[in-house]
Amino acid sequence: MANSKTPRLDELEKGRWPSFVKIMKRAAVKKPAAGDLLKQLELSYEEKVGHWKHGGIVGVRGYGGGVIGRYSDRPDRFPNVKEFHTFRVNQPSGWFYTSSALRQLCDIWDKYGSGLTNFHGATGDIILLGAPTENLQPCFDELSEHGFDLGGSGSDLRTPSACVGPARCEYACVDTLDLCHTITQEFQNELHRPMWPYKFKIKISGCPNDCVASIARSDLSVIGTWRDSIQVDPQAVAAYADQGLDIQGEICGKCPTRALSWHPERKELEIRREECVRCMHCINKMPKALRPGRERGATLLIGGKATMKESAFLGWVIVPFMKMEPPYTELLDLLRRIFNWWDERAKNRERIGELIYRLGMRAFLHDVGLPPVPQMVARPRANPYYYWRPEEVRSNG
Amino acid sequence: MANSKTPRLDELEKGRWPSFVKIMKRAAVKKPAAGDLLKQLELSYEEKVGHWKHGGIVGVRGYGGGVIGRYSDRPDRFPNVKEFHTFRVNQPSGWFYTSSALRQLCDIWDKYGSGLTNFHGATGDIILLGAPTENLQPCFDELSEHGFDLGGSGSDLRTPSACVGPARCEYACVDTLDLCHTITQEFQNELHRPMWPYKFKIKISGCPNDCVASIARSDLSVIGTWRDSIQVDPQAVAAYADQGLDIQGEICGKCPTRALSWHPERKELEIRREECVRCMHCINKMPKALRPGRERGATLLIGGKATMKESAFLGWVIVPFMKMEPPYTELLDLLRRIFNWWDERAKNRERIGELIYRLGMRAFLHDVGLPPVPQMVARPRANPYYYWRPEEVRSNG
Amino acid sequence: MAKTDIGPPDYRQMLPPVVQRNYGRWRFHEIVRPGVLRHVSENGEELYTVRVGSPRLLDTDAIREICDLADRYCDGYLRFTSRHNIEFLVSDQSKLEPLLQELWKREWPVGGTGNSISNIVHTQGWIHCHTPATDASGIVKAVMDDLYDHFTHMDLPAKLRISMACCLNMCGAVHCSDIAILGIHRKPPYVDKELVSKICEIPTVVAACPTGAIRPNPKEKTVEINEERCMYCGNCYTMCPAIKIMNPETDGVAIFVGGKVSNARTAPMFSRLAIPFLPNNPPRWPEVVEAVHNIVQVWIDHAQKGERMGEWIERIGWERFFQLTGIPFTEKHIDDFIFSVPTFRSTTMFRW
Amino acid sequence: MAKTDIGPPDYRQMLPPVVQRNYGRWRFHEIVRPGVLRHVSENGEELYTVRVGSPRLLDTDAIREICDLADRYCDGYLRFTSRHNIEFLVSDQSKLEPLLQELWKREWPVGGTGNSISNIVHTQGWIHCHTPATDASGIVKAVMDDLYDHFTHMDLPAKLRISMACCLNMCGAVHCSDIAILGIHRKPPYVDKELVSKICEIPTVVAACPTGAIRPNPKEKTVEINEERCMYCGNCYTMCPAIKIMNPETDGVAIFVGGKVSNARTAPMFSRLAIPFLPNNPPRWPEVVEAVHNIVQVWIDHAQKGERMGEWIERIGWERFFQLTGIPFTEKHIDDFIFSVPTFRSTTMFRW
Ligand code: SRM
Ligand code: SRM
Ligand code: SRM
Ligand code: SRM
Ligand code: SF4
Ligand code: SF4
Ligand code: SF4
Ligand code: SF4
Ligand code: SF4
Ligand code: SF4
Ligand code: SF4
Ligand code: SF4
Repeated sequence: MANSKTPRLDELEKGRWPSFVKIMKRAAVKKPAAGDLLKQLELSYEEKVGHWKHGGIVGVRGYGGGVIGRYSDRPDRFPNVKEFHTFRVNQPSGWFYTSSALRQLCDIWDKYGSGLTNFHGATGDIILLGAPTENLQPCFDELSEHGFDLGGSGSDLRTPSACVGPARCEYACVDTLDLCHTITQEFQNELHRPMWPYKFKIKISGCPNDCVASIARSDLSVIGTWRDSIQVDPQAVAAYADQGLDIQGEICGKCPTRALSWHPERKELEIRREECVRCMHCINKMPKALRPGRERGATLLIGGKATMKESAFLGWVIVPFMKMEPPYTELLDLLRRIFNWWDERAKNRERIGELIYRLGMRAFLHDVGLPPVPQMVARPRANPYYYWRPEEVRSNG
Repeated sequence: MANSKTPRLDELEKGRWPSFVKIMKRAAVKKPAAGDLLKQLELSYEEKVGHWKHGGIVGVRGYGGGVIGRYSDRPDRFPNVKEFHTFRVNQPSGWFYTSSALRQLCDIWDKYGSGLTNFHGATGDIILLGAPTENLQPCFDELSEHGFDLGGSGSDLRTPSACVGPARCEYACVDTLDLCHTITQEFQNELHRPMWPYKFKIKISGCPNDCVASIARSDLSVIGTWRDSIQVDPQAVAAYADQGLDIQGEICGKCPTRALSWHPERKELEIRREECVRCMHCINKMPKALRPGRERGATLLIGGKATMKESAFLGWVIVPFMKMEPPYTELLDLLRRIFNWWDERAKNRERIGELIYRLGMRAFLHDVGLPPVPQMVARPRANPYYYWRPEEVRSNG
Repeated sequence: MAKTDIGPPDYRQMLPPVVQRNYGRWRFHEIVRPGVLRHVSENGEELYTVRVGSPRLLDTDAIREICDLADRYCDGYLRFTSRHNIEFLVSDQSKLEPLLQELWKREWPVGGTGNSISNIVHTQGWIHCHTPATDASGIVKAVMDDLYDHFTHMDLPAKLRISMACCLNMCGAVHCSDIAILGIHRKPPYVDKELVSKICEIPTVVAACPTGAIRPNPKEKTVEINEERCMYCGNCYTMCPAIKIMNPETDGVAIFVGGKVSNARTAPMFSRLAIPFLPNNPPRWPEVVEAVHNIVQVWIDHAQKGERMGEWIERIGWERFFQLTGIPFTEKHIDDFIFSVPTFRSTTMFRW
Repeated sequence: MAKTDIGPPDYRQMLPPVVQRNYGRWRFHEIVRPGVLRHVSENGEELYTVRVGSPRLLDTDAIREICDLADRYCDGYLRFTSRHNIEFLVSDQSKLEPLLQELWKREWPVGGTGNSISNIVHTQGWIHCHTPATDASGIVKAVMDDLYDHFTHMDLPAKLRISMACCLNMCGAVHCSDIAILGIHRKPPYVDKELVSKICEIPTVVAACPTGAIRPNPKEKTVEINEERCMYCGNCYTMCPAIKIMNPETDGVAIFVGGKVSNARTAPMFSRLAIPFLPNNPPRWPEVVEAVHNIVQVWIDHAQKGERMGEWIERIGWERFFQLTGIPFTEKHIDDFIFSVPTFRSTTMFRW
């Protein structure tokens, strides 16, 4: 250890959680780039500062996005990471893989890159971490040949992602995987060729549990829901009670709208459909007894994003309910109108949420043709500063 | 009726609620100004538009405020309200009167004005409604002679007001009337001579029921509260239960923090002091059994105001607890610091709440010397945009 | 010359002896009947308060009338409330019933306590102000005539506080009332350009606009209004009489609901837009009366015991409020001012 | 030339046969043990999922290793989760135990289901980004080592979701996590004036600043930063490499708490500032580990069953949260950005 070139990082080989340092060291044995990355990281740990230069523009032919350019600021010491660009490779919906597909990726990446990856990036892509400029095009060519394509980066549509949905979840109210795939295929051009004011993200969750955090991380969030009553299997309810579940306390007592009543004598759970706000709580706690209703679709929310620059936003309901069945024409059309509306009006680097904040929800709804409904607001405005279209004032006057 | 000159207003003589039209008509018999006011109002009812000109500057010697100038825009038709200025006469704390004081006011007002009044204006003043310019000074002289003085108007301290408090309310945690009187006397200059960026209002409620709506209507709101436990008379609690009050449902069930437990077997009400947020609910419902604690004082809130121009604000806690005992030095000193801070920084017509919004609560607290405490916020900031004073960064760095 | 800065009369001179003796020593109260409170002090003394509805606009005769009553039944003491009602302070129980009788004869309404509607806090309107979009006294009279029985009977789910302001300045606690009646303009003001250049300070006018709708026109020394941004608040008019905002054709009334001020049970809340516009229809504003009546009735029919308007709405959800009242939801209800974002629905939880 | 715009591989090719047969027909699930889910379909078929903690940064050997496991126990199928864990999809129950054995031998942690902490969603840090204020992988490793037992045991009051982002861009759902670890700068950036004039678009840089701290200096074709207004977000640096924000002396970490994303029981919530600053102390950031540990432990000790961090804090009040955790409350905790007002306490209701 005394002789280690990475005494600081070595500390991170200890402990029970899998060590990224061990992984990097293993990769370094095979790949000089991985080795230099490790050493540069050690330098960062020593100096407490990053050693990457401000990203440059690199890419593959025909695309404007999908590759993040990266250069070391100490190419003198770490020549093998002088250029260390990453690919964003579009994951299959739901992050399902066959081992053969993954091995294929590994083979390609061993050939052209550092051998290091992120499974996955925070947006959902496969991140292939670190290749020199000259390898970008051949690497992409080979990826493409084996059926992989790049995801988004820069001012374009970002790689959509979706929860596991109907593939393995009994709660899914929409076919998240199919929808994600359809949207991705439909907007390949928007995904690959940045020509918008800024990024645009779409994420799809099959139910209000929102297992891809779509409401927080996507400009357009699709969340499965239903319109009729929760389906109840009374015998299974009784069985939960028999097993000692405190239905009154843990289920009814935590229903946000007190839509549930428990009748212990009859072992019956009563659901007041019109009070249920489909929060999933009771279903989550009694999956064998309760299921979402039969009339299924999705709620659409707009504007979710991180903090830069006018605060983080959580998505805002713009369509309380939309049926979600192939070919998803209504949704795709709406998406196109939304893209256009934003594209025509936004300032440089203005997310759609910020644009709506600036121009007003009224303008957005009107222009994209969505009717205002109370489900869009937690509560109506408290101020009296609202606009009258000239034609309205004439007619009421 | 066919011949009535005020056919529209006559409709408002009907119905069971006392009619301001009847009152105006009675006044009109004695006072031509009241008569013209009635007629001008009828014209407004006909045309659906006001007939007062934009206020002018009128007043009494030595003061800048206390009189609202008002001129008819139809002096041709209503010569007696050509000039129709109002006095804002400072009410006694809590709006208590002897009949002799009121009769004195009536005598003076019959002499100089229209005979019409508002008991009271929305800020709390006695409003003497309508006098010609030439009568202003003599009327004021006589008011002053009989112990009355004017309230605020324009960019000055506005007439403070207070709930009935200890004079007739068992909930009062501070002496609202004395405090209101003290503040009013202390800041006579600020009240009478507008020299600030805008108005500043102070209102005082004896407890969180806030019967003068201070949190909504005053730049500085003083609301009585306590720090120890609610005082309980166990026998009186039991008596309420015996009389059939549903203590579990109506009291404990509506306590916002579930600080109360009802033990029906023992007829005992348990209060978890540290959970109680002093909302008054249980006390309101059981005034014979519960009372505010003994360690009393007030919470101070800043920034309350109506909607113009950056939204209405409800006051924000700046001092969770301050003892309120004569001579109220701590409060008066703080008020002075607040006035100065605002006066030095505010733009024209910028209320203190707006200034704090613009410069940040941090700046306000720091400059007036109040320590930040979590009671000031409903929740901490969600964004990461916070300031580091250079000296802090040096020491932590 | 008159003395200045003497301040208001000392309240202590105005307090009835029973109050002076028991100042700060009240022990509890009860509502004996609608409009009548009985406060009992530590040493057992009693004070009866009789609350009387007032139109607030009083002539000296009316004041003398209540002074007479105070002399006769209250040793000459009385007070007014923060909502402009009159309170007779009766220290001698035997005088209570006669006072009530006399008030009844004189048609002064007694009530406003407990779970009732109290007086409508209101403003000047066409009686004395220069910026109103409607009258105040007339609407108040018409609405109180309609809700009269809820003033004299404590038959509501909880207190009901209605306020009325005749323009967006909102003189009163309109922004935090169970129901707020608000005069509104709906057309951008007309700029008398020549006059502006003569009598107005351009920078002040520009700064007055909450929505940044006013651009200076330095060449002609006047201002221009961006009609797409103007929200008709009238603040520019306050700063500059040459900018006319009143418009008899298009002015009218909006209704906001669900505000409260007290900290009891729930934190204070703002009133929120329910009905964007009702026409100015003097003398009795039937549309306004009907709209308020409807909201009150739906609240009575659906609220739980003890639930203020806003508490009820927050429990059932605004979407349900619009459904139950039959009030249409429009783009105007969706906030687009500074603090809009926190009012948006950032959850999939809602009712159909 | 390579084909473009082919899009990602069709997910249908990647689904194990048991999923293909039961797609959309899952009936219920249960957590067999920490890290192991059992989903049962309408026709009774079962699928076992084994969730394995991943450092996310994987080399091709690691991927091949899990491919081997998938081949051996899952007919060659596997998936990753939205929090970057690995999920082995076991359709043959008899292979479950052997897989778990092998994972245990190979020191892959199994867990992250139910009331446990799952993987820490995180970002690039010093490994690949140009703007970080701290590293990501190192902190994540150190914190997960500390909380390891909460990953493998479902012993928490509710799910615990920690996220980490190395700068204010917040790549990830840091703004809505139970605990968020955030790299922050604390000094206004240094402007290399000459360079700015050469390589940056001034208007874009000026527009990038959330707080309006950047003034153009047209004379020298550069910009100036108002140090009183700068909140060190680094957005100007994103637009212009000549404005240096990284500072080894003063960069560090902040902790936000109480966010959530799901709509279960309560609406999604933002994470909120708990600890304004902790030093960058690589390689194991003991201050950060300790701070997170403390918050988690206080939550465990005080929350009710089923209460997420934010739900617990909202129930007990933030003032109590600061008290219980011993975290000092400072002026920094009080919002002063755009939507500050709704975060202020507009009620007298609070705990001492
Ligand atoms: C790789 C990734 C982090 C990771 O380690 O996983 C990433 C990395 C970067 N993000 Fe991000 N973001 C990544 C997901 C996110 C997310 C999460 C998400 O998409 O769900 C967010 C928050 C959600 C959102 O979009 O608001 C996110 C919010 C940002 C922002 C702030 C945007 C805002 O409006 O607030 C920036 C700044 C910018 O766009 O200039 C940014 C910028 C960047 C840049 C391009 C740096 C920059 O300033 O130009 C980073 C490149 C790092 C590098 O060298 O590789 N990144 N970024 C994620 C993309 C991987 C993928 O494609 O799967
Ligand atoms: C008389 C009175 C209404 C009434 O009928 O009771 C009143 C009348 C006027 N108010 Fe007011 N305000 C009156 C209490 C209020 C209140 C309530 C309060 O004080 O508790 C408010 C809301 C609280 C607040 O201050 O925010 C109030 C908020 C305004 C505003 C908006 C201020 C804001 O920051 O949003 C203005 C506009 C202005 O200042 O130019 C205003 C302006 C005015 C002016 C002076 C009109 C103007 O634009 O210059 C009105 C003169 C009417 C007249 O001709 O007599 N008045 N005004 C009230 C004062 C009587 C008194 O002294 O007792
Ligand atoms: C006389 C007056 C104070 C004054 O100095 O003038 C007053 C007096 C009392 N108030 Fe009040 N309140 C008075 C205005 C208010 C206001 C202000 C307003 O309406 O503009 C409020 C805030 C209203 C709001 O939240 O919007 C107010 C909120 C309360 C509450 C809390 C009600 C609630 O549950 O939200 C109580 C407690 C209760 O009634 O149980 C209360 C209780 C009381 C008690 C019971 C206090 C006591 O023990 O004496 C008094 C008799 C109440 C009654 O009428 O039943 N008082 N009270 C005011 C009478 C106005 C009127 O003529 O109707
Ligand atoms: C596999 C995964 C979806 C995917 O496509 O990858 C998934 C799968 C399941 N989620 Fe999830 N959730 C997954 C990420 C999420 C996220 C997103 C995140 O953490 O970034 C959330 C939102 C978190 C938040 O609110 O901050 C999420 C909030 C939930 C909830 C609501 C929890 C709550 O009470 O707030 C449930 C319901 C429950 O657990 O009772 C749920 C339930 C489930 C169920 C039980 C659904 C089912 O019946 O199959 C799955 C197993 C849960 C478990 O781990 O115990 N899932 N789930 C994700 C696993 C991530 C991981 O590796 O840990
Ligand atoms: S979001 Fe709903 S449907 Fe999707 S995985 Fe989570 S629980 Fe299942
Ligand atoms: S889904 Fe949520 S809101 Fe609906 S009944 Fe169940 S717990 Fe209540
Ligand atoms: S605010 Fe409190 S002390 Fe004052 S009158 Fe109302 S209930 Fe009594
Ligand atoms: S005063 Fe309010 S918070 Fe305190 S115990 Fe009573 S009901 Fe609960
Ligand atoms: S609300 Fe407007 S119109 Fe009415 S009195 Fe106040 S300022 Fe005048
Ligand atoms: S009326 Fe109000 S919004 Fe319209 S221009 Fe004037 S100040 Fe601006
Ligand atoms: S959070 Fe910041 S430093 Fe980290 S990857 Fe994202 S942009 Fe880069
Ligand atoms: S770091 Fe952020 S706040 Fe500071 S000058 Fe740059 S953009 Fe503005």
